[in-house]
Amino acid sequence: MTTGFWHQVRAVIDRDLLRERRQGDMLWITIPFGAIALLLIPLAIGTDAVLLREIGPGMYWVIVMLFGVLVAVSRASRETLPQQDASALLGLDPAAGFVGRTASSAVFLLIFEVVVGVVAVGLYDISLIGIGWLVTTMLLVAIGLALLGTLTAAIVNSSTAGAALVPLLVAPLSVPLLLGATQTYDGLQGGYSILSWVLLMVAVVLVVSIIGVLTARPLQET
Amino acid sequence: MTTGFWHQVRAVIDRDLLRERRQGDMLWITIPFGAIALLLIPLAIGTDAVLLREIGPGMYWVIVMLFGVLVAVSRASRETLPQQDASALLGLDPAAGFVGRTASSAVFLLIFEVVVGVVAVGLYDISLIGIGWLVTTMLLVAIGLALLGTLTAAIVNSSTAGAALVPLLVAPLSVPLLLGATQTYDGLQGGYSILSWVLLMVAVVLVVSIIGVLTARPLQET
Amino acid sequence: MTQPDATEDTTGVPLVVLEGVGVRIGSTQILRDVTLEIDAGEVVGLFGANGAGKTTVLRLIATLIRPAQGFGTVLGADLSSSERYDVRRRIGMIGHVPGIFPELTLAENLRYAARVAGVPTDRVGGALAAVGLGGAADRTAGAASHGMQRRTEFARELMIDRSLLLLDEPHSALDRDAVDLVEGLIERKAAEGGAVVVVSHDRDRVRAIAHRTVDLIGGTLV
Amino acid sequence: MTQPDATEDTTGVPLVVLEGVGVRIGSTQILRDVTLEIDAGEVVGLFGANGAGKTTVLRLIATLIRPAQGFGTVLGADLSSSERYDVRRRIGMIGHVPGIFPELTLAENLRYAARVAGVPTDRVGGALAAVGLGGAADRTAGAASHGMQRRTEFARELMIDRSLLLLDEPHSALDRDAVDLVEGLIERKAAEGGAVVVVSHDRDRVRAIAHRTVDLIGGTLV
Amino acid sequence: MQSQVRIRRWPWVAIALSLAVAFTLSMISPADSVQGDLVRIMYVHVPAAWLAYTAFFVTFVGSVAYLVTKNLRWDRIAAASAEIGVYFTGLALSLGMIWAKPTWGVWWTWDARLTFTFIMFFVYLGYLALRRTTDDPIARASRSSVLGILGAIQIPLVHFSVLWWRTLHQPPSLIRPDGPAIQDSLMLAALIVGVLAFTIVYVALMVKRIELIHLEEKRLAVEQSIRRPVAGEAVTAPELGAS
Ligand code: HEM
Ligand SMILES: Nc1ncnc2c1ncn2[C@@H]1O[C@H](COP(=O)(O)OP(=O)(O)OP(=O)(O)O)[C@@H](O)[C@H]1O
Ligand SMILES: Nc1ncnc2c1ncn2[C@@H]1O[C@H](COP(=O)(O)OP(=O)(O)OP(=O)(O)O)[C@@H](O)[C@H]1O
Ligand SMILES: [Mg+2]
Ligand SMILES: [Mg+2]
Repeated sequence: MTTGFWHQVRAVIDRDLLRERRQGDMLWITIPFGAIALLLIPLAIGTDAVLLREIGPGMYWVIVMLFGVLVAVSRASRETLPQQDASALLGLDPAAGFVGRTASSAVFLLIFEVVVGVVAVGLYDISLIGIGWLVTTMLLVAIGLALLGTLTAAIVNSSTAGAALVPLLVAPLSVPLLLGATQTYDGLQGGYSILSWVLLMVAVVLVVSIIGVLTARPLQET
Repeated sequence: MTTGFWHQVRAVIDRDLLRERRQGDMLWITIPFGAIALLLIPLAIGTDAVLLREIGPGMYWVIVMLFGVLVAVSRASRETLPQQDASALLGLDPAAGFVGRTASSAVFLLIFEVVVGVVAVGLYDISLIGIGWLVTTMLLVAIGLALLGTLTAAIVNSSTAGAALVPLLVAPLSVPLLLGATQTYDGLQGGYSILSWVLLMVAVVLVVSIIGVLTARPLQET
Repeated sequence: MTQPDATEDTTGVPLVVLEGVGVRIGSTQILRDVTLEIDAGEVVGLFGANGAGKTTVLRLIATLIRPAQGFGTVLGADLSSSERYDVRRRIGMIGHVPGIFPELTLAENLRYAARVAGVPTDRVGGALAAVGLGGAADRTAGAASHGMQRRTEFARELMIDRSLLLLDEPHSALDRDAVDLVEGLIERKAAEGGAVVVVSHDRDRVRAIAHRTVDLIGGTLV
Repeated sequence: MTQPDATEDTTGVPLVVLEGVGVRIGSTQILRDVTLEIDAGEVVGLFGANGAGKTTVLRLIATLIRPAQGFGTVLGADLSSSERYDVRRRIGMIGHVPGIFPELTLAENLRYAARVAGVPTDRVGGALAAVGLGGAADRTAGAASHGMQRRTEFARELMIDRSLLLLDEPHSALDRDAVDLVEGLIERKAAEGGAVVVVSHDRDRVRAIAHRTVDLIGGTLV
Repeated sequence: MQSQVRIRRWPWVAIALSLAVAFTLSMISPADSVQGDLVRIMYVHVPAAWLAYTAFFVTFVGSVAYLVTKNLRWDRIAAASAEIGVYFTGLALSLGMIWAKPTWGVWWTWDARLTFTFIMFFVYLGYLALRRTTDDPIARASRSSVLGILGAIQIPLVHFSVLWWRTLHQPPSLIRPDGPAIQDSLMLAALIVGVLAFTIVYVALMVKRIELIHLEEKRLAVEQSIRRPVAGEAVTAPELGAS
């Protein structure tokens, strides 16, 4: 079972990445849009370089958050009922499906974070102190948002849980991620301890992973 | 022909509103996300009341812009090929389809603006001087973004590679809208003339409407 | 209503004329050198292997695809010019996949069709009753069975008077009772001076109702 | 490979047992008091009017829907417990709408299926050749004709050894040559000690291959 | 068939000659009192920007004309002009950035004109990208014409952005030598000659580019006339017993 599990996860990841590469709207709509969002902010709130440097990192994370979850939701809910049936009858473990979809979303979110991050650094003159921790943060946020998005999509798709649950789920779980990310950055700049923030993000990721894996079957019930 | 035209437009609007009401992801995913985004910004960039009041309106418009266009694009492209074929063979005038889709998107964007606007006023202590003009701005932005989204979806329709163009098409034309909206707000606060900004927005709306209606047929060429 | 009478100018003139027409999608040639003439009152059976291009021929006649080579007219309109938009309302097509909106009820789907086609909406009830769906009118199309969705499409064709009817495997998905419906519709259309093209793999059944059959082999009619 | 042999524990025991099973979707009762037993080696024809619930019966047997009333086992697994997840891989279903991914090529679709099902991926080429799609392996499923998509689903079933095969109108969409595919597959499955349920409106054709037929009337088998 | 496309050589000569004249004049014109020799960038920067406008305006006209007449000739003109416009915009952008570093101290700033020029550059890159998404000449012409029309809104935005921005924010920079620096008649002459030279370059490039489009179309037609199996021939009868 265990070897089969990861085998299935890999198959799902490959499938999703391939579909995305062929379809390409994530890559080609969302990433440029994220970059353009960063470009619009100075136009909307004024081009004061000091102000921009101050709010730059925060805005970067807000944009990652916004697009991240939306992208993850739309990606994960992109299977029709016959497609879901076919996968189920291939013996796809619902948990493996959840993990695979999350992993492929996380890959996209990471690409998104990197590309938009490069734009943000260019536009807002963001400092990159503690690059190792920043990369860790990006990874944790990507995984966390991917988890949230996949879970959200599962809830929307399922008839047992109502779509009204979505906002209730997303806000409480995404806020700690975002706080963790921004506070880690500030901590690195100010030189104070960031450990508790990193742990907070790790905790969110773990909690959502567990919820996701455990609810994968019940959420499939029709 | 003219009576038939508006008859068709109304049929398309009713169809879209009904579909959206039944499907409901706009209501349960997009609006909550917009609201959460506004909530996250203070968390991300620090809760300095003066700073927030300064950037609040700009951020509001940036979020309206981002979501607005994404929503409009995704809504407008939510028809399968057999559905499109069937509508075409009902004699649906492409221009009527364009106007109808735009109108229903505009209704949604208006709802989005209002709900997220209420949140913004609550969070950022935004002043509502010149409420009449603000409402006008909201209307113009909703229509403008709906137009842009619908037209964009039509231009890139079906060509997967074309998806990459969405941000390219949307950004340049939404920038004047965004500038117009933020400047109108600033103008109302500062007490200086806003007429030229309102006219700028009206001009964008008019130009895109005309282009959209006149090019609806050629855009159907596959 | 404001629409021209379904059969006014078609007497004597062939309803469909294709002369050496080729169809390409991207860089792939799908049809080559297709020549076909269909007169008023004719029922033509179209046979061919899977992937031969039968559906493509129907979409070509429905004016939904432009010929890449050759020349063709349908209901008097040149297939390569924008005249074709004006005859679309008089062409009915039932394809492999239903062109209805799953979020709308069956009645709402038909009401939409009636409104766009400019046909009185009070025909909806009768049309649904005629295909045996009077009791399921308020079920959403997504909750209707495959055969019920197909029947809804037949109801649409009953409601709107078309000159040309293009049926892609009309017998599939329909039960024994409903099959009579199809055959009745075909006969009536032919008797009224319209024309019908029936694609099918069930040659015997089609030979029983068609005046003439053609085979699609190697992208060409023989 | 690591999967249990397709037919190991099924000799003697009925493959499908339904006892007074009812199915509800939301508040609608779709099936009521369905009782059915299918033994190894049997081919059962299932008839019924449009909307009678034939597809629902197939999805029930495929473990994709849980019974609301009554009791049932499939391949020894209780339909109401989570045992059913473990037998899914041994059940093949071909429904009205193909459960394949339009962005992936035919070969990629099969490779995904093979990987998830734990079957060697080198069977893909042979399976495609067997259904006559060897030359179209690299066409995306979205660009394949309806019949080609159906054939791809048959190729999937050839590739994975199932104990139970559920076919929803298998003859539709397939051309004359491909129809033998259906009958060949059914015969082989029955000879190997599996079982097949065939839903169809073409009673004569099914009677020729089925050992037994049942009618679904008023939500109940008679 | 092939002979129908006339390969002209005069455009290369015209380009070389006009650029040579413009270069000479820009070199002998005096240095600026404030900017010194840096001002010579202007003789390329400004004509490049203006010709970009011209080129995109021609694209606009070609697009409208195509939609009205449905004659593919107009589409070729629109496409060729957009491509050349992108070169010119790229030239103006990069020279502007090179100019900005010594004068403003930064390569880039959030001035409205800069932003809009940047956006315009991408819109027409998008136009060219859109054209690559389909082989079908009519679908391509129809879609890209719409974009060619929409894109033209950029021209007034770029041009007037300077005025608009000043009314809202502080002027982008202290040195913007529009007025006084061009008092010198030789400088003015150099600028005018520069614009003329670039216009000739534009026309010459257009001629060559349209020529090339013709050749490409010819090649495509030849390619398409080769009789290849139709799509359906890939599907064969199933071979039962295999697998
Ligand atoms: C990346 C940076 C720059 C960009 C994208 C840019 C873009 C443009 C454009 C599009 C125009 C044509 C405007 C019109 O006539 O409508 C223009 C004109 C001009 N630019 Fe620049 N420019 C840049 C930097 C500079 C710098 C650094 C200077 C000098 C310090 C400069 C000086 C001028 C002058 C003198 C004109 C002509 C006068 C006018 O029409 O405004 N530019 N530039
Ligand atoms: N977008 C596309 N790109 C490439 N080939 C395509 C595309 N769309 C269709 N084709 C090919 O065109 C051919 C004809 O397709 P069509 O759907 O018309 O076949 P058909 O005769 O209706 O087949 P069936 O009996 O299976 O319905 C097929 O071989 C198909 O693969
Ligand atoms: N989600 C749902 N909500 C309510 N009713 C539903 C839902 N899904 C299916 N039904 C109803 O259940 C019935 C059985 O549907 P099913 O698809 O099983 O019919 P079927 O016998 O396969 O018909 P067909 O011959 O048309 O394929 C139909 O009357 C359908 O309207
Ligand atoms: Mg077909
Ligand atoms: Mg069914």
